[in-house]
Amino acid sequence: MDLAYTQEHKAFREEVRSWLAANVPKEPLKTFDTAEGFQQHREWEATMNKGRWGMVTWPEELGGRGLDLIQWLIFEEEYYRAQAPTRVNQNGIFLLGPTLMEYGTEEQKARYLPKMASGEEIWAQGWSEPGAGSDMAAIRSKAENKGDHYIINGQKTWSTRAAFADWTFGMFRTDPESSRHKGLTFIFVPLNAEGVTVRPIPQLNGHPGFAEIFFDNVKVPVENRLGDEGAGWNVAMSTAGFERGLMLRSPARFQETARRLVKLYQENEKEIDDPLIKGQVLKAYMDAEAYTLNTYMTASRLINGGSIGPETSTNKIFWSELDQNMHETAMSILGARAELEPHCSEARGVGSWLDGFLFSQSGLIYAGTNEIQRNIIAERMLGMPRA
Amino acid sequence: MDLAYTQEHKAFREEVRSWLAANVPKEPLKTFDTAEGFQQHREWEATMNKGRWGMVTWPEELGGRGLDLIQWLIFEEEYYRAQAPTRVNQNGIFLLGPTLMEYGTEEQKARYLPKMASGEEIWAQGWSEPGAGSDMAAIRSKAENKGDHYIINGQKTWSTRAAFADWTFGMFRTDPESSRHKGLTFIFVPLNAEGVTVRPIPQLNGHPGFAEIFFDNVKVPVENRLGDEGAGWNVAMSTAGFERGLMLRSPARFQETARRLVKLYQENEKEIDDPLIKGQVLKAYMDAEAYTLNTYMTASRLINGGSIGPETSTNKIFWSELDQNMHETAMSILGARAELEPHCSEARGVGSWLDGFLFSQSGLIYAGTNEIQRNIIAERMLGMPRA
Amino acid sequence: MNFSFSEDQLLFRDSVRDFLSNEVTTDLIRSLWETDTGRSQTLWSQLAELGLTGMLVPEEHGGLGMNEEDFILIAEECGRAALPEPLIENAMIAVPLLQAINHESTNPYLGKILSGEAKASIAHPVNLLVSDAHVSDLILVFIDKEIHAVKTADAELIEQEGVDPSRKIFKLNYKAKTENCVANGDLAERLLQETLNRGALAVAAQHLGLAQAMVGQCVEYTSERKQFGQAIGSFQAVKHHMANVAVKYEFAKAVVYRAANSIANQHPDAAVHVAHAKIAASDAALLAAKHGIQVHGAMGYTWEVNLHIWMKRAWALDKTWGSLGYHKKVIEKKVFADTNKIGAGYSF
Amino acid sequence: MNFSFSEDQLLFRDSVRDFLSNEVTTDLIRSLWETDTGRSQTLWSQLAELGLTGMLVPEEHGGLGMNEEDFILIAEECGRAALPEPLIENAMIAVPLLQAINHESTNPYLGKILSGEAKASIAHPVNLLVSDAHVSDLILVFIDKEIHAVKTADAELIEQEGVDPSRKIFKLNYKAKTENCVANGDLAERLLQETLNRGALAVAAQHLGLAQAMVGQCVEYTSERKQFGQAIGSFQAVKHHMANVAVKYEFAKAVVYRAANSIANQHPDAAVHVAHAKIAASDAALLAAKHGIQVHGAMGYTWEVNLHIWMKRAWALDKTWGSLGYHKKVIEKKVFADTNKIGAGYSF
Repeated sequence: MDLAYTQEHKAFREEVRSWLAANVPKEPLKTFDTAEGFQQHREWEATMNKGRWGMVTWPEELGGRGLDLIQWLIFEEEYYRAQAPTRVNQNGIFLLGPTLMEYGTEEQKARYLPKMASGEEIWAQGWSEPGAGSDMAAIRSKAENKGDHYIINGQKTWSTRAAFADWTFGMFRTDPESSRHKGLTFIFVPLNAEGVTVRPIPQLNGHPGFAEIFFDNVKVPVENRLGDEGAGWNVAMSTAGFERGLMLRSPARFQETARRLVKLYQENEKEIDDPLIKGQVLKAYMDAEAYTLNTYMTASRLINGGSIGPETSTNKIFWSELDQNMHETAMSILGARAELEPHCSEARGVGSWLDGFLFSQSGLIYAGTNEIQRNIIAERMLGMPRA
Repeated sequence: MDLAYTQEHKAFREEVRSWLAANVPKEPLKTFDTAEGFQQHREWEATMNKGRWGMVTWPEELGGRGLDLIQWLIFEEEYYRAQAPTRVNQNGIFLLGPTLMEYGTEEQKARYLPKMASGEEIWAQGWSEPGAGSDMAAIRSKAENKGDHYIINGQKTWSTRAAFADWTFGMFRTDPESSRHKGLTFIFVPLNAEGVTVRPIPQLNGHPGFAEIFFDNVKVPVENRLGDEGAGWNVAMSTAGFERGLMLRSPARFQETARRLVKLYQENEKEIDDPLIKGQVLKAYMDAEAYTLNTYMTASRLINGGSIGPETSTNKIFWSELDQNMHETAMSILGARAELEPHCSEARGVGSWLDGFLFSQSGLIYAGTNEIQRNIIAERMLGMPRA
Repeated sequence: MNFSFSEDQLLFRDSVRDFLSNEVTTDLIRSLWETDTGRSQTLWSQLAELGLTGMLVPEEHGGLGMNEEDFILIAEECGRAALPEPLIENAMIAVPLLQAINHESTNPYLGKILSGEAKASIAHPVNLLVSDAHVSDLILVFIDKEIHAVKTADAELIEQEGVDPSRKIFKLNYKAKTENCVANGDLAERLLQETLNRGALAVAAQHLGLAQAMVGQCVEYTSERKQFGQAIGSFQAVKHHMANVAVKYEFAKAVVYRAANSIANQHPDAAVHVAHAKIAASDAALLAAKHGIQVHGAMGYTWEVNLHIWMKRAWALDKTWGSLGYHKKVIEKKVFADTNKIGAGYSF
Repeated sequence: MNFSFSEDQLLFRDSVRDFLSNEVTTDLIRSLWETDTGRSQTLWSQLAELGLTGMLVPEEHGGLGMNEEDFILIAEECGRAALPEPLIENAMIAVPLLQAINHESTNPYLGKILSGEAKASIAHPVNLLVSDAHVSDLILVFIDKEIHAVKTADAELIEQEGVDPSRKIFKLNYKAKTENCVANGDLAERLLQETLNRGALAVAAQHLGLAQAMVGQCVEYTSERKQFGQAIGSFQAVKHHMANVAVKYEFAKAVVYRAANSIANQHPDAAVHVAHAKIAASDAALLAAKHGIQVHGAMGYTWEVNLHIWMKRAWALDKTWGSLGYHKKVIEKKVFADTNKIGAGYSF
């Protein structure tokens, strides 16, 4: 065990820090749940790509820098510390990207990954269907194999970023006789294809953070298939693992939220009349640290050749509850101002806590509800009997 | 709504208070989980009976005073306030008693209730079997109807007070072809009958608070049956409702625990280094008050002709968690002394909190685990679908 | 001692519940979001016609001659219906305040509130903002140990935008003008506390109603929505989330009703009872929102599904009329004052 | 930067785990309850033979030459096994303390502890009581900013009885005698904090082991026990109780291991890391006890079922080596000192 950064790590951190200091937009971008904000975020990704910062862990030939996971963690720490924009392409770079590396052909990797890293093509996930949420195996959208292409019909929903994205990926039933986990195939669909209709779904805050996607005889070439036909479930499970687990939920995000919470507490200390709140702030700090240490331990294990298992489920529960708790605490600290939108005259110091509070509610739901994660922990990690 | 006590109530409270002041033993009795303590508690019940305080809500001819539930609550308040001994016959007076009133013949009422109120006969419940805990309908102990008597074979377990009690009651399968809730009959068995073996089970604190009861061809007259043959489940459900609900868990018990907790906090305030603890003390006070107010509301509804429903399950969850929380808080307040038995030289002011803490762990389990209660609330109170 | 509502009280409550569930539909609530005021004069007139604005006014003055105990059930229904109109603020807070002030300049408003022709708003120092000032005629302002009656037309108001699209909230900029003073001294001091008690209790009652409404919606949704071949409401995890909320609101009920009785009877510990009510009901409503969105899954996170109407109301109201910390301090004072005056036998 | 144990560390841990699970059976633990000392000299000698008492002693002095990072895995195993012997107190606390004191009167004990011939106990002001003094030869007493070495034979000890039948605890009555002083000044002051760090971290590691052991027992029990025709471990409520404990201990692990690394490397924030470890691991162990008894049902409330061995250890240890409040204050000081020195990038 060696818990000190190397000279190389420190130099890398400095490099990231100075590039971000020079390049992160001074004014916060508009939310990417608006057309204008989406375009701003796309441009930011292009800027990142110019500096080769799109996805530092990817091989150089795919637009990355070939760095290891510790360096990725350092990059993320600096990124969040610098309050750089949220990554609009996270469904691509954090979810689909690693799966593509594992299951894609060389042609597919060359075709999709560089444009993913550069933000030229933004991806939306297409996991859920109206009848298939937690129960992903209940998928009914179909893809009919016509030799050199598929004809796709059906509907996806809760598709994050789909309102403005370029592509979606998901599972489609290629064997009409099949049921549950069998006969599913993992396919990429361009959202501008003929027969695709995207209907944005407004979220709690009124913005269309996700959308329904309707497929009406959409034709896509068989080259858009990832992995073998009928093997979609296994391909998807590896992606779902990434979604729940390490890649998407950077510890730095929660550490910075915790740090902002500490500052919020200090700014409002005189008005805080409930000693419970200080305890919650301390707990936020500790839990964010615990999540970070845990992630470094996982990253070290992966670097040493280990693999990722059901701890993606403990991670999911831990960060989502941490995030919710931190935002609840912020609401308590803000008191009467908590309900206000930041532009209001009386909204002194509310920042984006309200929007974060709303968003934190979704953390316990998406990427597999926490109830599903608890089932997974009990059955796969602890070996308890299935129902 | 009228939330003031009447003059009659006030006079009654005074009467109870002065009788208790004159009669409650100055020295605490030994625990009734020892033979000596059991005898002391039996004698206390006899003393109570002399003052006609055994069960004030029962009709005078059955050893009571014919008072209403509000007066019962007042009695209990004074009883706990006076730190009078725990009722050794609670399985009789609070559980079986009300069921006997509802389902018993006149002969049975006359035979059993006065001796129950007087403490002459102490009852142990015989609900569970090794294979039938939360799932009470899985009962396998049998009673064979031989015309004027039953022959009983089988085993009960977790029988509270059985180590030293005189009688037990429970359900036995009288129809050998039956399964689940059908074919069960509610029967009383004297624990000194031939063929009965009682094996005490030591609890967490080492005392035999409950026991296994083995029945080997035990002969009991058919007069020992409560309700109709085969109707045991319905009879038992009414008793189980009483167990979970109003009668057994006097609000006064929790109010006095909360009050002692407040005093404990004050006595130790200078050494308490976690502001969280004060919040827990305040919550204990509030929750004990809430439980009290809720009980007065239920009592008023019953007096006005209402009946008791699934709120016995909300009660059970509320008081058991309250009791556990209060004792956990006491442990936190006592700090390093929390682990000590009261007789130790360094056990300054620990009182009986440790034993209470251990006992509070059982509250979430007995009388139907809180998980079972949550199922009942969801299905019967909220109307959610069964699995 | 009889801790129960009368048949009449319950029947009246039921009739109001029916009225609100028929009239205050989610379609209406959503359509009001698109209007300038967010309020419906039609609905307000109906509420007045039912006598609700004058519930606490004696019959000889044209009211229903009821008291806070009657009104608490109505306030709970306002929560259950997520009513956007300022009924509670007028009937339960402003009307008794105007009655107590009994000042020639403000008395005329009483009758107008009764008839539905006027509304009043309250600016209380425990609150940062004034709600519904844009549709009120009069603002009763607690300032410098006095109460001032300010015509809304003369008041400087800055509109704020909050999380709940039904809530209309304003910052009042007001410098005391002597001519507006309608109460001072002991009376003003007493009313400062009494108004706070009423306001906090009104929040508690609404939280109680909101919590029950959310659970109702969850039960309905999870009974229909199927995953893994069964209704998700049949999963134990979903059931237990709902059961935990039910335990909270069931045990908040008696506390809230009792606080109403204490206000009606001017119980010396009314503020303590109100503080407890606000803490307990808030706990129930916030848990209902948290578990409510959870059992709705992604549906609960949409604008389309109605749950957020109730959730946002619960969140927004929670920070009004005194924080949890403020009310805990009230409890603390009571609890530590004299341990021989609390516990068994001292609840009433 | 490599946050992982080496193969060697894990293999050594595994061999100790095997040894403890073979030797420290619940039969042995229960039979020791019936003995006068509650301790087994045979077992102690075996632990010494394995080199465990001298893990932190350099190889040139006959020890294994390991550090706290190695030992933390062993301390976790002591918790998992609910080991009654004072291995941790000697190997992880007393031995480094004696090495640091390096006094002619105490140095001879070092070799004896290594060989299993002697034991030492610690009287630290953060603790009310001294554990295992009845089988120790020497008590190291922190008193008046000095450290005194008191021969146990000369000490006035009053035995206490606690909830955990395996724990042996004593009140030490000791008035400082100059001739017993073995350290003072800066050294004593530094060792006061270092010893507290070691003691608190040892509790954390044991809590971690205890929590995992309890979950293991629960999984086993609930997989076998049937109700309603199925294993109770297949019910979602039971599963989720266990999953919640697993989340707690999984996220306490890295915190505990990191604190061990900080002690080994004399990290300036070692006390902060230890405080965090104690809080996190305690949280996991107490929840394991609470849910553990719950999923065992009435069985968990008996003396007969082994669960209480672990529960009681968890409860008793929790209040030693500094309360949660004490350790929270350590965190608080760190967190509020400079918000630019916490957060992303500042963990290591």
